Parts: sequence; C-alpha cells; structure tokens
Amino acid sequence: MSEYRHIEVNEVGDVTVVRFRDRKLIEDIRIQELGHELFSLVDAENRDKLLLNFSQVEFLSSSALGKLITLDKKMKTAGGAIKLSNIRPEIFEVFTITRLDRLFDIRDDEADALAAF
Amino acid sequence: MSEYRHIEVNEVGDVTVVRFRDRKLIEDIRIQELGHELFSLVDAENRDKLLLNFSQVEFLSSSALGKLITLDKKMKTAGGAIKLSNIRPEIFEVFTITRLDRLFDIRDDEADALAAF
Amino acid sequence: MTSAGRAAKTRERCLMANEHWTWQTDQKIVSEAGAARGIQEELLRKMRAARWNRHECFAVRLAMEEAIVNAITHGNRYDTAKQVRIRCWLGPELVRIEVRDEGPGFDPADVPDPTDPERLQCPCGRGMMLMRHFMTRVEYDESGSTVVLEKRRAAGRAK
Amino acid sequence: MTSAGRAAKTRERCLMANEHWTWQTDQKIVSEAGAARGIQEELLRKMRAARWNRHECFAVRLAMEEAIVNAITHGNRYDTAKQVRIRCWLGPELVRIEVRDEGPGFDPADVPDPTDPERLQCPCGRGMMLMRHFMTRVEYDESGSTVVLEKRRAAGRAK
Ligand SMILES: Nc1ncnc2c1ncn2[C@@H]1O[C@H](COP(=O)(O)OP(=O)(O)O)[C@@H](O)[C@H]1O
Ligand SMILES: Nc1ncnc2c1ncn2[C@@H]1O[C@H](COP(=O)(O)OP(=O)(O)O)[C@@H](O)[C@H]1O
Repeated sequence: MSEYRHIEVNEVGDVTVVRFRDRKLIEDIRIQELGHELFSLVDAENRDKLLLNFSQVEFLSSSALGKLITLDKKMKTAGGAIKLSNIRPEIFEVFTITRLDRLFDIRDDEADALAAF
Repeated sequence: MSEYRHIEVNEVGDVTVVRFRDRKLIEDIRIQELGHELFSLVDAENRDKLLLNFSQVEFLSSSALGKLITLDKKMKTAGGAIKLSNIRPEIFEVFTITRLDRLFDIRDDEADALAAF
Repeated sequence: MTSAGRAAKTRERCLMANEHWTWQTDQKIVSEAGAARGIQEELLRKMRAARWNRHECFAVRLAMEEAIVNAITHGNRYDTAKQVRIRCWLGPELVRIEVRDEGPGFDPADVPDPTDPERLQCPCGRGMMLMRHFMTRVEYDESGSTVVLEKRRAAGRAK
Repeated sequence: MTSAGRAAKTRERCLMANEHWTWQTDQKIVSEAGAARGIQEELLRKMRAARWNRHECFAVRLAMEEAIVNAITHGNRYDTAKQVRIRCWLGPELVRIEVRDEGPGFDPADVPDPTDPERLQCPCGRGMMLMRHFMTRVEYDESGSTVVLEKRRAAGRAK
C-alpha cells in the first residue's frame, strides 16, 4: 500500500476506510494532491468499496465537492460504491443545499456506513 | 520515473513531452486511468512544463476534453504551463467548436511547441 | 401523446419509409461504461466498408459516443438494472442512430452554452454541442430520454 | 454610470455610514491559488475573537473562499499580472467582504442551477449557490467583476 500525505487508509473487511489528514479541504495545491490520492485508490489500486470518514474535516469548499463528484463518477464507472460518514452539521448543510445528499450515500457513523455496503 | 500504461513520457530540456499510447480516448476505465497518469505528472512529480503530443490520437470524446481541462487547471494552480501539438484536423475541429482552442495553447508540431515555452 | 407528438411520429415514419437501408440493428445494453462498444465498432466497420469518408466516420463515432455516455450516466445514472436501447440504420446516403434510456429525461433547452467564456473552465457540458455540430440532425423526443442522430453523406464525393 | 448604478452606490454609502466598524482591511493579492489565505485567516480570527458563532464563521469562511477562487480562476484566469482586491469590514453585528477582480465580468443570471438533476454529476458550478445560502446578502456590480458579501449576526445570541 502506498503512503499518502492527505489521507489515512485502513481496511475493514473488504471496505477501504479513508480518513482525511487535512482539517480544511480548500482550493490549492493540497486539494489537487488530495484528489489525486483519492482517485488513485480507484484508478491504480482498484479498490471498489470506499468509506470516507469526515470526522476530521472542519471545512470544505466547492472544489472539494468537485473532487468527491469525480471520485463518485470513477467509482461508478468501475462498478464500485462509496459511502460517507461522520459529517459535521455545517458540512452536511453544504451537501443538502447542493442536493449532493441525493448523489452520495451519507451515513451517521462508520458502523452505520460499514453495515450499509 | 514511474511506468505509465497510457502515456509515454520523455524529457526534452526542461519540458516533459507526453505521447498517448491509446489511439482512441473515450469514456471508460482506461480514460480514468489516463487522467490519473496525466494528473500525477503535476500532482506527484511536480512537472511544470508539459507538451502533449497528439500525433497518435485518432479520436477523442468530451470526456477526454474534461480530463485536459482539469489537467490545465491543476497546472495553472501549480504555476506551470501546458502546450498541445500534432492534433489532426477532426480533433482540431473538436477544439475549435468548443472554443477550447482559446483555453489551450495549440501548436502545429513538437518543435513549434517546444520553442513556445 | 400530443398532436405535435403524433405529427412528429408520422413525419418520422415517412422519412424512414423513403430511405433504403442496407444494414440495421436494434440492441439493448446494460448501463455500464463501454457496454455499447461492440455496436459502435460494428456501425463504423459498415460505414468504412461503404466508403464513408474519414470525417464522416469521425463525426458518427463522436456523436454516438456522446449520446450513449449521456444515456448511461445522465439518463440511467449507471443503474445496471436499467438498459439503453440502441438502434442503427445505414443507407447509401444516410446513417441514423437512435439512443433511448430509461431515465427521467430532460429539457435540452435548459443546457447552458459551454462556450460562454465563464464556462470554459468547467470540464463538462460539451457533448450535445459536439453532436449538433458534427451531425446533420439531432432531435430529442418530448421527454428527452430518446435522441435521434442523423448524418447525411457529403454530396460532392467521388462515386 | 447608469442612474440605477448611481442609486446603488448611494445606497451603499448610506449602509456603510450607518455601520460602526471595529476592524477593516483593504488588500490586493496576485491571482494565485491560496494568495489570499492570510487575509481570510485574519478575518476569521477577528470574528472568533468577537465571539461570532461556529456556524457564522463557517459561512463567512466558505463564501469568502468561493468568491476569491472565482475572482482568481474565472475573473483573472490565473493571470499573475492581474490582481484581486479584497476589502473586509467587521462590525458588532455585520461583516462585509468585497472581492473585485480585473476580469471581463459575467451575468450572474446566466449561471445555471447546479441542483437540476441533470447537472448533479458535474463537478463544478456550486460556488454561487453556497455563497447565496450561507450569507445574508450577495450582490454583484453591473459588470460582474465585483461581489459584495454580507453576513448579519444572529439576533438571538447570548450577550
Ligand atoms: N439522456 C439524458 N438524460 C438526462 N439528461 C441528459 C441526457 N443527456 C444530456 N442530459 C443533460 O444535458 C447536459 C449536457 O449534456 P452534455 O452536453 O452531453 O454534457 P455532459 O454530459 O458533459 O454534462 C447533461 O449534463 C445533462 O444535464
Ligand atoms: N468573478 C467572476 N468572473 C467571471 N465569471 C464568474 C465569476 N464568478 C463566477 N463566474 C461565473 O459563474 C459560474 C458559476 O460560478 P460558481 O457557482 O462559483 O461555480 P464554479 O466556480 O465551480 O464554476 C462560473 O463557472 C463562471 O462562469
């Protein structure tokens, strides 16, 4: 398994659990790298069950949403599934306002999300 | 330097010259991987002068345009530059119709493009 | 069906009857990237065999690809329980492709112009513009879940 | 300037005069991702020091980020010869941010709704909707190259 700078990757059964190392996901070189690391889980490592745990994430902007949408598209093209969990209220509001809560399967916590795969 | 499945990478001075191995750039898992390889040149390898030589490319669809636009955005965020060359007429038409000939610096051949960096 | 819908259907039938088709196919594919590749390649082989020129083959390949990707992604949203129906007709002077998905449809008039300077940096939204440019005719049905593409062969070609 | 433009300016001046600002700044940054990070952090520090709540700080951080990213990317198109002017005003009840780029401007009315089911899978086009939702006021000037964002403090907070 490669070493990642922006994410922490763990296996729980056949699910790949991803946590974010950055507390703020904003437009800059780091978010480009973050996107790159997330995409490589699908493109290079062929993982097909991803759980993104947002417990560390205090802030994200629309560029991060863009990365998540692209990740979702890659995953669907590859026939896999993504779930999101542990999203704090303000960020959840970002998802509901943009209706992305309809595109993504968002669960309260890791246990809920794991059970839903 | 990493090994790539979809691109061939060479250095000419300080410019990274990229050729495509696939003759058709279309929506499927391979184009996701191609995007991944292109992005890693910027995100992981920090290359800041990219010349994309399209001489092998006979066909591309709008998903490939999307990858090129994202690559361009990454490059601009990182302060680098991209140039395109050796684009055949039908594909050039795709760029002009979508006005992407205004976003990208398109040159006739590799020598022209190298001279323009 | 509205009377405009009926009129369109009738016109369609007349157009179809006047054409002499040398090859046709009617297939359903699952909603997965690349699932239609076989049909796409087959039509292109037939066109090349009938000596359609490089630009025409490129145009048909491109428009068909865009329509099918849209049907799978926007229409059926990758739902593998849903199918895309693809019909092709090839005649001496005309090629016709119909792509129908099982999605909610949409209003093509709502699609913004991707060449607006403000939208130039967005990586999506160029498929329909390419279909329209490269084909002779692009028509959606009332719901938006079926599109008909036609390419008429260049008149001035060598016989 | 049109008379509508003049009226808006006058209204603006009155609004500004009625407010009592405790902090303000006026800076120019180059058109590079992250160049405004310092100003953004400073405003947020001032807001936290003045005990604006977590949701309000989040809202201002988000809207300001979206406006600045738009100014750099869509406005100045990463042209490092062009600058973005950022002005902030902080008062007891109101925070106001003005972001001005040197780009061609645009018409906010042309921006399509990103929540249309058909556009849900496009990775861009959500910034303005987020600004509008999280702020009290979002207003573009006639050209579109200046945006004014305001957040009014929640009325019911503990004193
Ligand atoms: N078959 C379809 N079903 C529903 N919506 C569609 C369909 N085809 C196109 N659309 C809508 O039209 C928009 C523009 O499509 P297109 O120009 O091909 O660009 P893109 O697919 O990159 O978004 C899509 O984003 C989608 O909203
Ligand atoms: N400062 C600006 N100058 C020119 N165009 C802008 C500006 N801000 C926004 N726009 C236009 O409005 C569109 C929507 O912006 P936004 O909702 O922030 O989404 P995104 O930036 O992801 O495209 C942009 O794509 C762009 O066309």
